[in-house]
Amino acid sequence: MPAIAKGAAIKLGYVSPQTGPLAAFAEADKFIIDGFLANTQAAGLNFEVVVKDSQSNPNRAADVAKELIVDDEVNIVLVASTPETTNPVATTCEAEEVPCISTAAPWQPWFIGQQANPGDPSSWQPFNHAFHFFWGLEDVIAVYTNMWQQLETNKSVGGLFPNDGDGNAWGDKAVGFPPVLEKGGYSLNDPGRYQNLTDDFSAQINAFKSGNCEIITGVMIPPDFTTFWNQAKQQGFRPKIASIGKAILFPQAVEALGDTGHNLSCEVWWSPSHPFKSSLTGESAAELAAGFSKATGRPWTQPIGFAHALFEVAADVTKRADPTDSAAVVAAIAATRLDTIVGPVAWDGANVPPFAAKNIAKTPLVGGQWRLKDGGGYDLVVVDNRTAPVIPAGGKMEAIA
Amino acid sequence: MTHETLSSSSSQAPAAASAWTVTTRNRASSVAALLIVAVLLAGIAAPLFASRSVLQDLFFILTMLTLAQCWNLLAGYAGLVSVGQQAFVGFGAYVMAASVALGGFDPVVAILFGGLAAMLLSVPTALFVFRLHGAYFAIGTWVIAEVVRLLLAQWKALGGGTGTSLPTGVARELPGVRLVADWFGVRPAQAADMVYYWLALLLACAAIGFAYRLLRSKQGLGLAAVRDNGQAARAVGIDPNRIRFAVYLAAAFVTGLAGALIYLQKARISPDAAFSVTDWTAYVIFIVVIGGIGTIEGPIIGVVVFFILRNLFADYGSWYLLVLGLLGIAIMLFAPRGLWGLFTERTGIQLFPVRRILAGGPLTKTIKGGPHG
Amino acid sequence: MALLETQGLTAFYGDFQALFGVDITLDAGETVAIIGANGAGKSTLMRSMSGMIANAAGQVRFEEREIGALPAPDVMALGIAMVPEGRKLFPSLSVEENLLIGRYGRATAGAWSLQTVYDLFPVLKERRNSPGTALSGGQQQMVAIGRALMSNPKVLLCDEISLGLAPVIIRDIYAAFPKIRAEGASIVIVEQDIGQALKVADRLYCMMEGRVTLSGTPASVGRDEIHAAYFGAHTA
Amino acid sequence: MAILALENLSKSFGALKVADDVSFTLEEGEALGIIGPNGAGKSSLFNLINGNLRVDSGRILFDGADVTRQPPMARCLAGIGRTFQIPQPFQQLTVFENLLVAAAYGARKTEREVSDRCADILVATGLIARANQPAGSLGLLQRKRLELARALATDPRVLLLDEIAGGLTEAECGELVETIRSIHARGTAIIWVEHVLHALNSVVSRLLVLNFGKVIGIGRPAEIMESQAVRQIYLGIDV
Amino acid sequence: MNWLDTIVQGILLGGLYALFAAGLSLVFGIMRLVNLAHGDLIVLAAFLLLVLVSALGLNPFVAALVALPVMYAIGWGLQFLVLNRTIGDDILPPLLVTFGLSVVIQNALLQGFSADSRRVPVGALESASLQIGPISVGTMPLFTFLSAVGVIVGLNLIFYRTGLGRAFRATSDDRATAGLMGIRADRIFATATGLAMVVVTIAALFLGTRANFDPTMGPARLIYAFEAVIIGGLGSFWGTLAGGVIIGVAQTLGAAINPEWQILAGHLAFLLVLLVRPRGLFPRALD
Ligand SMILES: Nc1ncnc2c1ncn2[C@@H]1O[C@H](COP(=O)(O)OP(=O)(O)OP(=O)(O)O)[C@@H](O)[C@H]1O
Ligand SMILES: Nc1ncnc2c1ncn2[C@@H]1O[C@H](COP(=O)(O)OP(=O)(O)OP(=O)(O)O)[C@@H](O)[C@H]1O
Ligand SMILES: [Mg+2]
Ligand SMILES: [Mg+2]
Repeated sequence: MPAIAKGAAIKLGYVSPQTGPLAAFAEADKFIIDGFLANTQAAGLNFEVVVKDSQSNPNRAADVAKELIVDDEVNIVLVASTPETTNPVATTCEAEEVPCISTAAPWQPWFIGQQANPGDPSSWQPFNHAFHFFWGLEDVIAVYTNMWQQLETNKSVGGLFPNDGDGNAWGDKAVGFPPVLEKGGYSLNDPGRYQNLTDDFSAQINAFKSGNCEIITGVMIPPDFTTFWNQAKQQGFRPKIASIGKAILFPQAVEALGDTGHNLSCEVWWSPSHPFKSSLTGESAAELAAGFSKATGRPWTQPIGFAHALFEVAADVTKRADPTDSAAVVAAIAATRLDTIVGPVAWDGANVPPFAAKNIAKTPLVGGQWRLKDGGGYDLVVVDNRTAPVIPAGGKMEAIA
Repeated sequence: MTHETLSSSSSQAPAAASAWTVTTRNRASSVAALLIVAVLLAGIAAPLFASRSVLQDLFFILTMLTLAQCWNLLAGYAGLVSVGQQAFVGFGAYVMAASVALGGFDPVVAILFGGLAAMLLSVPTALFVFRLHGAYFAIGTWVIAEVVRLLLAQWKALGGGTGTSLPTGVARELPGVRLVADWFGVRPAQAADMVYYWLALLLACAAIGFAYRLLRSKQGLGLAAVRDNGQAARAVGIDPNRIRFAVYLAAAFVTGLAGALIYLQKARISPDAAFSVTDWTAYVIFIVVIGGIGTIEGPIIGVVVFFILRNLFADYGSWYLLVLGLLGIAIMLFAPRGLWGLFTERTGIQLFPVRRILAGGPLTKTIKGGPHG
Repeated sequence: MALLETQGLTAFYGDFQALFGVDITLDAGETVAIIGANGAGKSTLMRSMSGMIANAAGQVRFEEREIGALPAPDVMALGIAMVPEGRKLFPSLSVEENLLIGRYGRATAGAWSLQTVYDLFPVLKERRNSPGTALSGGQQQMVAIGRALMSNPKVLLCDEISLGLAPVIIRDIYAAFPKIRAEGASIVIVEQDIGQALKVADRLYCMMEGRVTLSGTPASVGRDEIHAAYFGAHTA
Repeated sequence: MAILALENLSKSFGALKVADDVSFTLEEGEALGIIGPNGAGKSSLFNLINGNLRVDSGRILFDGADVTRQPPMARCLAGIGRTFQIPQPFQQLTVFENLLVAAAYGARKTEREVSDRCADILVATGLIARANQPAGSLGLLQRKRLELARALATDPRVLLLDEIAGGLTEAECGELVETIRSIHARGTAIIWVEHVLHALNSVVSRLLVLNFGKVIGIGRPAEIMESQAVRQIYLGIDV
Repeated sequence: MNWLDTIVQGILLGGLYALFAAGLSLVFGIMRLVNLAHGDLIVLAAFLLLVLVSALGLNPFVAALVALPVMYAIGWGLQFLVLNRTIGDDILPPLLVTFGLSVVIQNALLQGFSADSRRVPVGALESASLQIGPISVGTMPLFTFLSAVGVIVGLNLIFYRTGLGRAFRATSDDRATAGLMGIRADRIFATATGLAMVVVTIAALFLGTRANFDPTMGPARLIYAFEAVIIGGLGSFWGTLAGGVIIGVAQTLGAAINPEWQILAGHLAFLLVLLVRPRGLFPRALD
């Protein structure tokens, strides 16, 4: 372990949206980083983490990434949560030739979104310094269709994709939902990309009604989904299934729907029932979640596991390479084979198309449904694990009343 | 009050003509001219001794200063309070990105394209918003910027709403980067920073120089007249729209250049970022007003204050913005003419004087008081 | 007993001193004229008395009460109404609303009401619904006077009341003065037209460069004296 | 030859006619006075002549050319200068700069070329002591002088004066009359709207009476002042 | 009957925008104050409602009644203590101060309530609807629209039929001269802003029950509110309602063609109206 031999601290830079509209994603950052530092210190390792806030603003994200590299001279940049933060940071690291590990954004918006011409796959280039671990659209599609198969439907799907990083990727005619759904025998009714913070979804509702859609899917921000869902009810549109990304990721968002959140379904990246352990602390997923709730008094959320895993990977990489030698660090990242709290992470190209094989590592994904608890509040129950059987299912898919 | 007929003036006798002198210069401004030259030389040489992080800060300061001077030209001199300058930042940036990423142009050429495109955009924009006045104008420009943002968010080849990154090698293709890297023996990324910095310095100096020249010209005086009273300006032969149009176009051009340069340096562009009303207009307004609107010096002071605040508080999350907001309110309430205004009121010093002072004749004896009377 | 009086009144615009210790008095039922060359400080004096500008030093007393520190609305509520220089009608209010707004801060009952103001200036009744500023200058001056009367003031301050008016209207307006006085208001007028001023005033003050240089009754002061007071002894 | 000719000019605001078939000509170098009750449409007539208001019908000829559709700045450049009844100074510019800008644009010259003339005009209009102060700090009457000075600076061939003598003392009024006379003596044609009749009549050679937008009389001042209509509607002298 | 439905939904949406805009219109019309914090004030009011509903267990409509005087007081104080100092011919000082205020409110709410998106629950009313012929009209959207009409009628009465309204207009024309009429301009302005905050509270009620809100979502709606005010013409409340409806209908029609055009269509409608009528549909006679 060369760095420690020298006695100098290993400097990690970390960027996440701690304030602004995406702040919920970074809610656990302080808890995770405190835990990480305490743990590594106990193990005799000398880490320093420089934390920067992207303020949910892509301009700011690029600026702070530059600051980390130029002012703080960090050895590795870590970045998490939504393309609005991960992409500018990764782009900056790539230009500055500084190793970057990124997570918590589906890999297509991350990878394709950083290409000079996203519309032309033949022009896409792999990155030399930026690496990303998370799942991809193919996973969420598989999870959703698996869930849908559990119920009897007419296979007519309504799509709600906004014109943002996630929405464009999900709705993409080549790499998004449309081709896969078609293959699976589903018909997709996609009225088009709407802008975020839209106040009226009657156009979509009319389209879904006339297309007789029994399934609704999409990747929406919470206010938009609430607007849509209410308006749908008011207009008498009642699908059997609604599988929505992003909007119902956090329990608070589901609770904001009142009783109408029951049996909404979503992808599950991580939960306390995931059977994985931290390579740093040995804690189980359940223990990590409980620790967070205890320390902050807030319910667990999915990004916690990924924030933790990000630091696991960083710790692992610095064990295997001199942190001051960026080429060595990059090589070490590429060679990672680590079992983390979100599952195994390895940039081995498994289940990734060749163009992205170098930079993308995939983590398991399952499907879940929000169930109204007796005393109020919601539970997220894993209802489909065919994509990752190691993760236990807690129930079966149910239709919305 | 002695009465005199106009006959002497009508003949324009040379003797009478030599009795009067008109100056704008004062002692402070002559000293300032020296100071400015010194600062400029130091600025040009800065990359030789400053660290990368300082260069980046300076790049930020200089580009914001350019934007601030442009906005000041519009609001402070032409009375055009635009809340839509982000349209030109974003459009310039997008055209630059398209030229580089899709057209394969040289980045410096692409910056010029960005500026020209912003100027082109400003023509129809001006035709529309010049029919509006005051707050209507402000909101009109804002809406147009939104429209441009929404339209560019449909440009799928540049990533739609997601945005896109410039090709990774672009910084290294910047003319001179390789040369600088070789000469100074630095990494290409650092050499690129140096070139960006010089471009930003050039742009900022050009913006200030242009503004100052304009203000000291007949057109500058006409602009002030139009701002003060459009109807009276027309009655003395000034065409308000023509003069404003010219300024609007020029400001759009420079703003577009600045936008293109900023995003070339950031290497990543998305509609929400490039058309951010907060980053490219609200902060710019903040800078100008804090420093002192309607002066060349104001934006310079303002940008420095803004930069210091940003660095002091940036790591305090939402507290930073909270403090920034409170400070903006406080300065506006207690020093409405900005920090520079406060300073000139006390001292009478102006680094870039534009006021035409009449002297000579009977005036030499009777006139008292500072430049503001 | 003086109804309204100033003592040692001093006022500034920024660094520029516009009044230097002005003393004037207005007795109940009296009409006082203030004359002087332009820039002498007449309007400034009126503004000081009506609370529009703050006095740097000195006193303004109304009914034995110090009012120098009061802002304009409070002064108005006590019964001092002003017809400002340049009419200053409200463009978004109709003629009638312009009149009605005159009693916003002081709705005392008295001789003056919409009806009596319309009687005084019949042309206003015809244009009662048009915007105040769509009137000609003279009509606007009538509205401005009517507006001040609507509060049934004890003191009416009129600044340059005949400025820009056709002779027939000046005549009408000055013809209204006896009526205004008869209804119980004391009047201070600022007037350049010395002839007019001397006709209606009980007493007059002449100002020059921020100071009162002459005072007396129309009968007691001669034209030469006034001329001297205007331009100072050296040019007299 | 007529420098300015108005042909059947009409203008109304809704039901209110401010110019009703107005026709008259102004000879080169002539001084014409306009009187009329308040609201007769005198200032509106100026606004029509200088282009601030658009005519409803009729034509305006300046120096033989039809300027009816031209914007105010073009008419100023052609040689129509005016003052505003309610002064409209460029508040933040100094008094001198007010003149400078008017002269530079209105006479299409460079600042340098016009600066001496501007200074001389300031002397002639008694504003020289205020030359370097912001116009916003002037009192009302000084603003009126500035109006005159600024209009002069544009080097007009026809000068429209809207009530600039109101509120002057006798002596000041005399000075003003002298100034206007000397402007007139240089060959500038003048139209002067004024209620101060003795001043007006000591300058103008013809007088035009306007009432409800209609020309009800035009002729030598003495004749006009004696006419019954003027005595009734304007002077208020009962006959 | 899709077109009819689209238009009806657009009109209802316009009601919401008009409600956002009405308070702005009042403040803008009287003080020429471009209040960039208006959207944030609506969000602030929504959080106030949320607190009242969740902490005291009040029905949202009752909570709104409780919140009205509180918001009135906040508006009054804000205007009296802060904004009054910025009012003048220049539109910049208020622009900057309210922008600062917007930043302050957002971040203070973030500190206090975190970035979570919240909602004021109204139970079954949320998804209730009326079937009118072939069209189903949401009960809450209908309420929203009717409230907007009510607010507009009320503001019109106050503005054009009362002494207070005259004082509003007089002060808006000329502060100094209004003082001579016995009008205390600073209090009149404070009253106007207080009144605007009452409207803001009503807007917040319908915003908070309609969809999620979080501390940062104010500015996104602000631009529509401004558009509604300007389309309508300065000082015309009915114009503001018309403006809101025009934007709402343009948005739903645009979305019916393609959701990509939804927001764009609203903006384009705004630009189109101004192209034809630069001072809005119903401008006041003199401005
Ligand atoms: N707002 C102001 N700012 C600065 N100076 C002012 C202001 N108003 C008036 N003055 C100056 O104060 C002096 C007195 O002005 P004031 O208006 O009281 O004179 P006045 O006697 O009413 O003259 P006029 O006959 O022109 O109305 C003048 O020299 C004038 O220039
Ligand atoms: N913009 C306008 N809109 C409507 N009416 C107007 C407008 N401007 C002027 N008027 C009306 O036109 C008539 C003529 O006004 P104008 O100002 O021309 O009168 P004037 O002869 O100059 O009067 P004065 O001697 O009082 O200045 C007046 O009744 C006035 O109310
Ligand atoms: Mg005066
Ligand atoms: Mg007139």
